[in-house]
Amino acid sequence: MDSVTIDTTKIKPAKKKPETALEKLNDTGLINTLLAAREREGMILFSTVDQFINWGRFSSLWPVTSGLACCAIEMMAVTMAHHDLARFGMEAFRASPRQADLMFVAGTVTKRMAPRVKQLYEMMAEPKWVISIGSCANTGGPYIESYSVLKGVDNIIPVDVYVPGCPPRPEAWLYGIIQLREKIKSQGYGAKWGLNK
Amino acid sequence: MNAAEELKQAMPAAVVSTGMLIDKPLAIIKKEEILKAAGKVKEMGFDNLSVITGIDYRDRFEVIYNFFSYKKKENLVLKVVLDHEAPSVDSVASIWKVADWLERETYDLVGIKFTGHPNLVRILLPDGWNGHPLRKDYDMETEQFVTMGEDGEDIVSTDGSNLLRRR
Amino acid sequence: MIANAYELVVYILSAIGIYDPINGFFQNYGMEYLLRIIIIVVEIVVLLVFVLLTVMFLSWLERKMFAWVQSRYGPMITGPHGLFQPIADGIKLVGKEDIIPAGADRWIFTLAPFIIFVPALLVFIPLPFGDSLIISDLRIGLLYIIAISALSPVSILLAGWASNNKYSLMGAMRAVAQDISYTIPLALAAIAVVLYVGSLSTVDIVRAQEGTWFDIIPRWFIFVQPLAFILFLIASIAEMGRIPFDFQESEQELVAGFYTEYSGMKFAMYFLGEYAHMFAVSGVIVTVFLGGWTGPVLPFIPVQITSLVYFIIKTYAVIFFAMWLRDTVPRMRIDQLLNLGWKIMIPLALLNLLVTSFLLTAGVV
Amino acid sequence: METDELLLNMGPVHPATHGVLRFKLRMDGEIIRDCEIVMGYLHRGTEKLGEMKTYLQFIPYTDRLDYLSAMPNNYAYVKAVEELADIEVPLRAEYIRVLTLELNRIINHLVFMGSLILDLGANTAIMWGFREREKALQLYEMLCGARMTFSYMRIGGVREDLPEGFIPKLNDFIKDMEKRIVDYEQLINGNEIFLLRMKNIGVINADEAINYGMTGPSLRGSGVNYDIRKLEPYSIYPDIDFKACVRKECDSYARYLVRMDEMKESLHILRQVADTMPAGDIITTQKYGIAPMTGAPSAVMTYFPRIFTPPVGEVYTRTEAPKGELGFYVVSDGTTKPYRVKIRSPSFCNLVALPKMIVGLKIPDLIAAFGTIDIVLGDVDR
Repeated sequence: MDSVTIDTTKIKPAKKKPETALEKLNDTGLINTLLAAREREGMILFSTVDQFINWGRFSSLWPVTSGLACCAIEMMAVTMAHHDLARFGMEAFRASPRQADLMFVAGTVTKRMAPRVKQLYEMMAEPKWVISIGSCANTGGPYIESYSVLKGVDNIIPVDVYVPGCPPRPEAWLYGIIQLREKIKSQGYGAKWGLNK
Repeated sequence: MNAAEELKQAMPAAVVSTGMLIDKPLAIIKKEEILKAAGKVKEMGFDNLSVITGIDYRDRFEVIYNFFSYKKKENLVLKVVLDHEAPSVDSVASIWKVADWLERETYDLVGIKFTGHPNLVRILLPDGWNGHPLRKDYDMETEQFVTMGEDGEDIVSTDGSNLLRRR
Repeated sequence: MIANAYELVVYILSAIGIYDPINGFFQNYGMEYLLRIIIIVVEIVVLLVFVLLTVMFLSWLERKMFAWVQSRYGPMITGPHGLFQPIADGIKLVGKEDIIPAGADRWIFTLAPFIIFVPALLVFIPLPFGDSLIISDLRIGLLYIIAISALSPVSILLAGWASNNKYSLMGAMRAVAQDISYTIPLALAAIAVVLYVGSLSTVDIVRAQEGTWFDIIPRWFIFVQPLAFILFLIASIAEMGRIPFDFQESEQELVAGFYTEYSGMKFAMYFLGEYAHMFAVSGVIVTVFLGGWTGPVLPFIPVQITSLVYFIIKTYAVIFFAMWLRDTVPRMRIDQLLNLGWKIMIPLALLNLLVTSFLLTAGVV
Repeated sequence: METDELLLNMGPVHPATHGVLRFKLRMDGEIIRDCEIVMGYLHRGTEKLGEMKTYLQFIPYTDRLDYLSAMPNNYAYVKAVEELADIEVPLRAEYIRVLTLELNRIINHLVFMGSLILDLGANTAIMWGFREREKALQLYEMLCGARMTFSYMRIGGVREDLPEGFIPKLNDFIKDMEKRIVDYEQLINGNEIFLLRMKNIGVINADEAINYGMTGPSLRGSGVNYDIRKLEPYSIYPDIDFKACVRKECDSYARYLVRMDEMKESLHILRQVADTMPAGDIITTQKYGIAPMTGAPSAVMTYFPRIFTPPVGEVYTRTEAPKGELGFYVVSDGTTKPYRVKIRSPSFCNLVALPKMIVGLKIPDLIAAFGTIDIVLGDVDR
């Protein structure tokens, strides 16, 4: 019986390694998103702008430094050398919520902490996203019977991605982050502003 | 002769009985004498107050003090029995600084009043929380919510409409 | 002799034979000054683009270096080795909501980022990027640079005051205390060099460092004035506001210091201003102590190009040092820093000045 | 000129409070005049849950008290229940327990070192600390499959036996770690700025420290030669050669050094345990067990009843957790659930002394002194 540990730094997409400069550029996803937009929407200019803005947004998700409980230690582990959140450009943890785009609700949200979490969310500048990490933040988890624990952070703030686990392994965090990136890709802010009608 | 019996010899009026708590000497102290007994315990060399525990036995409360002596490397447990109606006992915070918080915690969760405590307010739960959770008759059904006031103070109510999201 | 970039442009245009026709065209309408203005505006735009690109590259380099020191990869996914990361950050920051907190002084809050961003760019005017690659060779170039850099605490104080946030205010107070106590040793250390050269002009200072001793040691002022160099370097890092002297931000103490309340584009301006300042200060260190653009002259390549390359290499070496420092050492305490500034660095700088002027008067050097 | 005191609120969301603690500071400029600590933002009602769960079900909750060192929490709880029910633990189980406890001590101190130095503004040491932590966590994953919340201890023993190849991997880790500790010391101990920030900051002398209820490495940094593993030896500690690490300087730097020394001592213990690991059962077959079924993969279920009723009584046990004295006061009324579980958490009691340490100093000193008493909010608020 041996342990199974996954070195996430070695996980690569199955496709072949980009070699030429063009392939490397292609690999960034920028051109793909632009081309996909072109195929889907024809030559609508604003749609492409939309995709471009979304590319900027999902490539530069700065999380706010707010750990609540056990999961916060795994948040540290994710940012550290072994799992290295910086590959996504996300190592720029901002201590001030004003400059952050993403909030990890990492840990148990108690009744006493709930208004603070809500205020922290409200202090963040739009556009903003929330990832609920761990069973406690998702539903209350092991503490669901407790008198002082909020049963799910989605009771107070909207949540984009839920990551289960107690606490979730760093690989699960990375998967949650990738899911959020996918979600942002499909969001149409141009549509929201009424640009690409 | 263990420390509990030593204490009984020194203060026969204060100690109700002595015994053992598994391997630690135990002395049951009269409620009124706890401050004096604690002073004596400190004189005997028990410089570390490990923990203060409050237990709700439905018909009575017990407050338990665990002491340890770094000099003599001995344990001692003191126990005080309180009535269930209005449990209150003298504070030992003047002797051990750590008792300040331990007593506040016991007050917060079990609801035992420590007379003479410098600042007996809730420590873990917000001010205004209804009931003491570690009592056996604590109402687990009513959900209480906390909202934040202007200066960051906690406001407790059973109405969570300000906090919860409308869905 | 070409003195500055304007003359260089004129020289190039004349060399390929189109300056006279263009000039004649403007002269017909009696508007020679218009050509002059156009050339200068183009120069400035080129400089601006260059500085902004450098700043973006620096922010990428900083994150990458940070990662290398910590045995990580750093940004990898956005572009080849994460090279497009600053672009993505820029796009995102432009698209962020611009929050002005309740209780903030709206006008000053909006004004403050500009006040830090504009001086950070103004510093580049008398900075010689290479032989004749200078916007304007001011006769008081060094004084101008020190004076303009000293404007940044004004912006920081305004930002900290206007934010209506205690952390911002404390960060601003620290920044002002720090800047005042470090501009003095900075200036004193520079004066020693100025005494030696006899001119405040940055070009003169670089020209004084041309040539070598014994055909091997370059005549850089780092060898003439080692103490002044060390003082200048420490004071510069304090001016840049970087670890170990980053009290204005000091994330673990004051959340984000004076720009705690800033979001979106205004935050981006502080962000860019910080890196532009870092580039400028490193450029000044190179100009004053590391020989500026000087270096071995290569055949067949115009001296303007080689000198630019030398300047950039030296500047990046200084920036590399500052980044390396950031990755390695902890932050000092504000009072320890002020002690260092007032009780050690200023007396040492004065002593250095005394010895230098004595030696100069005695004619030893 | 009129001056006024500044009321500064740090937390509950602040980068340097290690979670959700809140300081209310009365400041005179940069100087702290008064410090009030507000806690409870992570109060999850663990003690009440203890009364609602069976003895075995409560073990996972102990993981989440001090989530940096879950194993000592597990151990302190099962030790209390074992003392209450008078259960004899097999020798191999005790060895495995001590092995996991000491490994966890190393992990805890690595995170302590990293986050302390991160709080002081240097960013690299935490990466180094977490690099080695990751290696230690891989050992734990071999053992029980979890990274942080292990729930590995069982009443009367441990959950799983050591997997094949565990001891060689542990030996590799020990060898590697010995070199790394030297690296850390080279990176940190000689750094002039680090010394400036740590020396003579947060001074508390031995008598005061005892009176304020400090325990563990924080107390040993004040020159009190005490270690529960030595004073009231439990498990197999009497048979093991190690020393309590004590420093006399009473300041932040001493508290930091004590923990660095403890890492070395823990490695020393680990080596002894790994060399002398006996064979035998991993969970008791004594009183509550039924006949042992060797080779069964889910051995616990067969060895030890899920519903377990200790005799009526009460017990207080204390163990030396990485952060200090961790005690459990368990009261049994003869049913399947504890009547009362009281947790004496080291972080809570160590925090009492913080205002005493930092009044008159500055905010950066608060951060440094706070970092060196090494608290975890799950342990403070429970």
